[in-house]
Amino acid sequence: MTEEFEPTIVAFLCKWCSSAGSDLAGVSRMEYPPNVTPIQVMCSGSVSPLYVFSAFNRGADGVLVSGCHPGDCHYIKGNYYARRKLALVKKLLEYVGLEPERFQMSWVSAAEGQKYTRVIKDFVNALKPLGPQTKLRRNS
Amino acid sequence: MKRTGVFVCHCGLNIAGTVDVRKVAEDMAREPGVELSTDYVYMCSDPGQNLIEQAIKDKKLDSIVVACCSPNLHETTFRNAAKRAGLNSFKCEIANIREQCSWVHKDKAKATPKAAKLTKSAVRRVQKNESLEPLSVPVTRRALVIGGGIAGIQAALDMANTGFEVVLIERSPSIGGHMSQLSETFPTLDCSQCILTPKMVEASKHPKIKLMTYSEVKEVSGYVGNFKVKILRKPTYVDSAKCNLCDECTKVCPLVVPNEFDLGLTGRRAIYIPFPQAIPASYTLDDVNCPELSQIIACGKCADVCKVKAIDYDQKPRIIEEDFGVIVVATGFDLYDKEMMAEYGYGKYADVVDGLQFERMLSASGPTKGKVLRPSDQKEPKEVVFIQCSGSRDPEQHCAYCSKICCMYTAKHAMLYKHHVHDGQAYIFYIDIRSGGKGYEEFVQRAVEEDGVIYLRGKVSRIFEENGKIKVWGVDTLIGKSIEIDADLVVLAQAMRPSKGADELAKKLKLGLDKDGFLAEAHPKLRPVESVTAGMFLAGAAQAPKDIPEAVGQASGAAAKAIMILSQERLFHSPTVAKVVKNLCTGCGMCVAVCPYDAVALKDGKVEVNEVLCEGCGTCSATCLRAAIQVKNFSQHQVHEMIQACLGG
Amino acid sequence: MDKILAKKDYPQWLAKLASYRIYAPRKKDDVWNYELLTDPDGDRLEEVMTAVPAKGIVFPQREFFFAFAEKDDNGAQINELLPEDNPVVVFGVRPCEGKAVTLTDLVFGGEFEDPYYWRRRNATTLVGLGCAQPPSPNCFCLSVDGSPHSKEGLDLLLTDLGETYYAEALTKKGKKLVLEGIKLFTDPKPEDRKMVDKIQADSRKKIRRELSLIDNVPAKLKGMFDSSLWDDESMSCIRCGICTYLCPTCHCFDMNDEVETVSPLSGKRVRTWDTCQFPDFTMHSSGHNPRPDKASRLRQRINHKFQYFVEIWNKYQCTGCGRCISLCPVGIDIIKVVEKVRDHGA
Amino acid sequence: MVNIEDLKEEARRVLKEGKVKYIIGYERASDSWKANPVFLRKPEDVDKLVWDPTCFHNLVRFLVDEKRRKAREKPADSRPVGIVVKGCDSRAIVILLQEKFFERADVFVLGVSCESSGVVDERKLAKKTTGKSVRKLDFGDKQNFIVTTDDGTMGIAASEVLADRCLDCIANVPVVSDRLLGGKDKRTVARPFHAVEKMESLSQDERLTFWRDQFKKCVRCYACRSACPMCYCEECVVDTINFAVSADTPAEEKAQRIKWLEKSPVDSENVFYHLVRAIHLAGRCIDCGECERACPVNIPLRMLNKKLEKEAKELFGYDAGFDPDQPALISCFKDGDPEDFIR
Repeated sequence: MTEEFEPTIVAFLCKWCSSAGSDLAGVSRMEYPPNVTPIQVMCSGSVSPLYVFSAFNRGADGVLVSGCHPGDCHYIKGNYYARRKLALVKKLLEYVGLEPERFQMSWVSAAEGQKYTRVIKDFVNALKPLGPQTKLRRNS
Repeated sequence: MKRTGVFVCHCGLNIAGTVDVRKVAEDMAREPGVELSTDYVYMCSDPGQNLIEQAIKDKKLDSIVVACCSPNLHETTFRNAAKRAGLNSFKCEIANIREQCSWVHKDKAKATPKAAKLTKSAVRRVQKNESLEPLSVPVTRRALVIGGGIAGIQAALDMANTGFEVVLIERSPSIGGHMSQLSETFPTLDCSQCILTPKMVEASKHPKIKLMTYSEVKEVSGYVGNFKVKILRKPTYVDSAKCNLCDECTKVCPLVVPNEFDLGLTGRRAIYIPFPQAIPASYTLDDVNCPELSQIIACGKCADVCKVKAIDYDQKPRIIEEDFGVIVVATGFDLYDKEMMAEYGYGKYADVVDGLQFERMLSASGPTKGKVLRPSDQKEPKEVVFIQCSGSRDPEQHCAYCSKICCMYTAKHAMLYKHHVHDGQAYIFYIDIRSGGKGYEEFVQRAVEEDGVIYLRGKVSRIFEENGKIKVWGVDTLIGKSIEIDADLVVLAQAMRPSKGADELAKKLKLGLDKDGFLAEAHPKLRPVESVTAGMFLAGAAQAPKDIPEAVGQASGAAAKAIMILSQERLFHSPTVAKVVKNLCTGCGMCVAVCPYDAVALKDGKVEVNEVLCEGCGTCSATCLRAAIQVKNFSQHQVHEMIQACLGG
Repeated sequence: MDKILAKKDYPQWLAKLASYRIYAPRKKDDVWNYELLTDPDGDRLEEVMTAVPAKGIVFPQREFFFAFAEKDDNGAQINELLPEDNPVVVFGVRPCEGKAVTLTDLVFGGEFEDPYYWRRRNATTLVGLGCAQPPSPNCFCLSVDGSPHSKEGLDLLLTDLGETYYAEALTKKGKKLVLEGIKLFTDPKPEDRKMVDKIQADSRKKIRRELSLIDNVPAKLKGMFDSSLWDDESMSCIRCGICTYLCPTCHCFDMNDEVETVSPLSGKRVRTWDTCQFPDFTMHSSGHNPRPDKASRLRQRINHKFQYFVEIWNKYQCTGCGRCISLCPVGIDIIKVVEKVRDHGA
Repeated sequence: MVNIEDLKEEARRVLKEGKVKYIIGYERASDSWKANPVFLRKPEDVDKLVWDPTCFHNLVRFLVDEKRRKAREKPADSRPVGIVVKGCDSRAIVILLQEKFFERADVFVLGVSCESSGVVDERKLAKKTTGKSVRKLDFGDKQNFIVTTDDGTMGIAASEVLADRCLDCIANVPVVSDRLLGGKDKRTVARPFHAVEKMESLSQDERLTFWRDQFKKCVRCYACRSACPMCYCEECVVDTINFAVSADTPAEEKAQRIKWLEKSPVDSENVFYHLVRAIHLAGRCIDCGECERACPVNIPLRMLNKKLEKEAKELFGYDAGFDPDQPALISCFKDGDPEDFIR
């Protein structure tokens, strides 16, 4: 039987909630697939649309941006700005024909190791049937 | 060429168990600019740190990456190690290959490449890090405490007793807060005022504490260690220096309005002292109600009768500006609005009262001089129904949260009621009894056993008046039958809300609010008394419902945290702050708009960063259309490289 | 070798050219461009001016030079990536574009031969289609030593005689192409030739735009480097690359390493078109920019075409196709600019 | 319809009075039926001014150059620059004011109302006049243009040759001006986003194929960017070939330049460029359509910008280019912003 497709995912995790949440998942030894390589950012508000486009351009099969729940932002409102910017990014990507599943956003708090695990599992499962992302990737 | 060192930690088997650490180290050795790459069983151990320090010296490394546990744990450890070896501490980055890799994966074949990517990404980042020195700012060694309740008083005293100047501001005419309204306090039943007033006096007489009652915060600017606060001092129209408290003025004042202190159970004049033990003990003429000041009629009676000419209708509000290093916010609580509890006839029937009103009815200094007499006809109620969770734990209709203290004070109410009315009967409708706390459970038991309080588990379905009685219909879910009580008095354990106006204050202070409007702490577990804004601390019920000992404890905690700052000559602030690329900036001001700390401002056509205000969140850099503002050591260039690394490129 | 081809047989001729990659003008979203032909069936030639000139086929906007890869032993591996040289034929080439190719030949040939360019160039057969009607209202080939039926640079010239094409094979490549489908061709009758001559004569009259008496321009330009004329003429320029990217004679290029992976290092050295109209064109790493503003960039464009090129090759680097005029978003008109130079100080 | 003489008179007056540095307007291009931008410095130049359906350029673009030129001027002439703007163009001025690119006092705005008409789409007109070569195009009555070709003049239904942007226009009357010429009746458009909605109704694969084919055509001449008044960055973040370095740019700053994408006009890089361009215009594009008009290979760029305009409106109730005091789309938020896409 053929090797199952393993998507490569870049995840931008805010330091205070989502990255801490993923640490908690680790401390609690919750298992999830290794397809995601996280980049810790200070705040989801600091994730520029360019990061998302660039990740896809460099061959990511999926991109995740995760921050604090509304109201919980360590920087008071960064996640609200992220929500706005990235809503536009998502709409735009889908508009030009990228599968909606490929770009995801989530709120994961420092206490939600469980949720982080679920987010990753679901993301990986959603991407597997899609196969490699070729629409925005460089064909080097 | 860069000279980066990579140190991969086994963490015993915690990492090495699922990650081939040697392989990771070997891969990193091939990375451009990596001078040395090695692994060790416990990097955080002394030998481990020594290994790093030695390598930095021997190999003349200009940056290092430690691939180990979460940066939250050992980043400081390794940055200090780097520093000891003569490297700038910001030339050290952590790759989290434990919490984010080895602990969450099982398949070594897959976990190892991921660990390699994580480390590679850190290498790319650190190679573009600048050497930075912490920013240092002088500290104004004075504290502002907002709110003169028990929490505010306690925090003020603790800081003052440590030797720091404190300004304690309170928006009402007297300090004391809600605690001054209480009769006795659970579980010890000692008289509230008897334990509070000594503290009020101490605060008012304290050489280091400047009391500002009848005052409000108008505007706050600056940053930790250096806040500038504009304070509005409302006019009392009474010169307390001249006033001899003869009380003639209240006798002649023609106007009676509900007395806030007694929650409207009694009246007061337009010129008044809130309560006998009020501090400062001076009169306040409330300009909203005073006919003279509100210019309804020329009255002037109080001025005429005042022999010492203490009344001064021409007093004007004053705004003063003061400098502080820290701010403690203790704005307390209010009870859930009457209007909201219409279903319990609250506000409709005189004999449906809330907990605080009942406290006043029990209080020796209260409207009924300590006798329990119901408001409608001043008769002694024989059947009293207490309803817990009135507005609490009801996400659909009211507040989702538990107000925490109601179980206890309701038990106290019932108990005290019995002590006043021996032949009376107290019923308590409850959902659960939450009596966690020293001596609390025993206290509740005592109410049941010694005072025959009847606890009914269930909610009240209907309350209405019928020939002089308050009919209470409910269900006892334990025995599963409906219950009707002809009560003389109903006491609602109203939910606790953040005090009115706390939200505007939060805006002025740039504090976060939680979903219920209470002030948000920096971390729910690890930083419960710090706010999200550096240099501002939280005390008392402003942060969440809590009882007196908790409030006092938190106040002392906040004070201690504040003292940590006040006790220093200078403060150090992380230098990983935003920085402007001048010749790309067009001065559109979009970053200015998004900065939560007002750290960026426009100056002749370009933006400038106030580094001490900046917390380095980077939202500005993602908002800027031209990458003209970047966070030091987290530039878009670095992220760009990290993205590539994470994708194996 | 002159021949006649019935228009209806044109598709069959294409069909015979299986060994070639065939390009011809195609219309997409109201824009004509040379496209690779997949299905010649029922195909017909259009007398049109494409947006992107045929130069892109011999001098692509992006081409590889070599691939580089870091080896485990820290050595590097370099593979030259020469373009394929399987034969290519381009149909419907405007005579002015044929002429343009003779100019790029000069640049990429001579003392240093550009192997990448010549591999494609030698493999390419250009089949021109004479202009009975000027394909653009801004055609002015006559003014720059060209003509609507110029044979320069073409391997084969077709002239539309209504039902048939009059085919003149001008080079070996051209002959070869005819021979591939020789059965489809007949020999021309004398009147065919006459008709061709008439069409060609008439077509010259139909050209509307003219840039006359410019012999003095190269000399004039020498003295006008600092003239304020450049400021005035460039006021409305928006600094896009249309006039140069889409010019059949512009040939400036840029070289970049397209890095695919940083470690181990791998990627390709690529050549892409570049244009003097972009702010960074020949900018120095010091930050010094020899052409800091759009005035100096317009000057560069005109000087290159009407002074420098003339000085070196004694030809104008302009074939009068009019693309830069028609496609300029703000209507900057090279004819007007050069006339102003011509009349400057007169 | 705007009476050109009124426009000329106004222009002549302000030039005479020396009120303005110069005036940016439209003139008839010699040897072409189209209008070109013109820069009028002397009162007598004013006779060149024209106003017809070929005045499609958004002249606000030139205020960007003006700012750069002004920076080099010494002594700087601080007088305002006069400029002729259509409704759509005027919204560009609003955006530049919102972004503090210049002050209101730096421009003297001569607003011209398109009333119920607008500017022509050359390609549409070409189809209507095949074989004939157009000499001149004028506004006729409300519904018609008058086109003059070699073989005489004829009326032509405006609706058939109007640029799409004009058919979707929501600002036929300038929203900011010092002098406003022409009718002030605002036009309403039933479905300004019909084209986008049509695109949205396609399947994801159809959309992909559509845009891939479009971006394939891109030659990266950057005409779309160059024609856009909002694309005034000293250095475009996606344009790795354009370093806004000066002699005093520090080395580490040069080193911070990121090569987000390659210069090569290949699919992945072209789509990257157009995505970033679109996202950077979110809440800023005012649909003057110049990007699309300038494109030599006819990529329907409006369809990208319009999509984000639609989302801004539907998701955040945001309209660009009407209020210079409102915050930029992405530098503000509402607590209730939609987050149904967030897990």
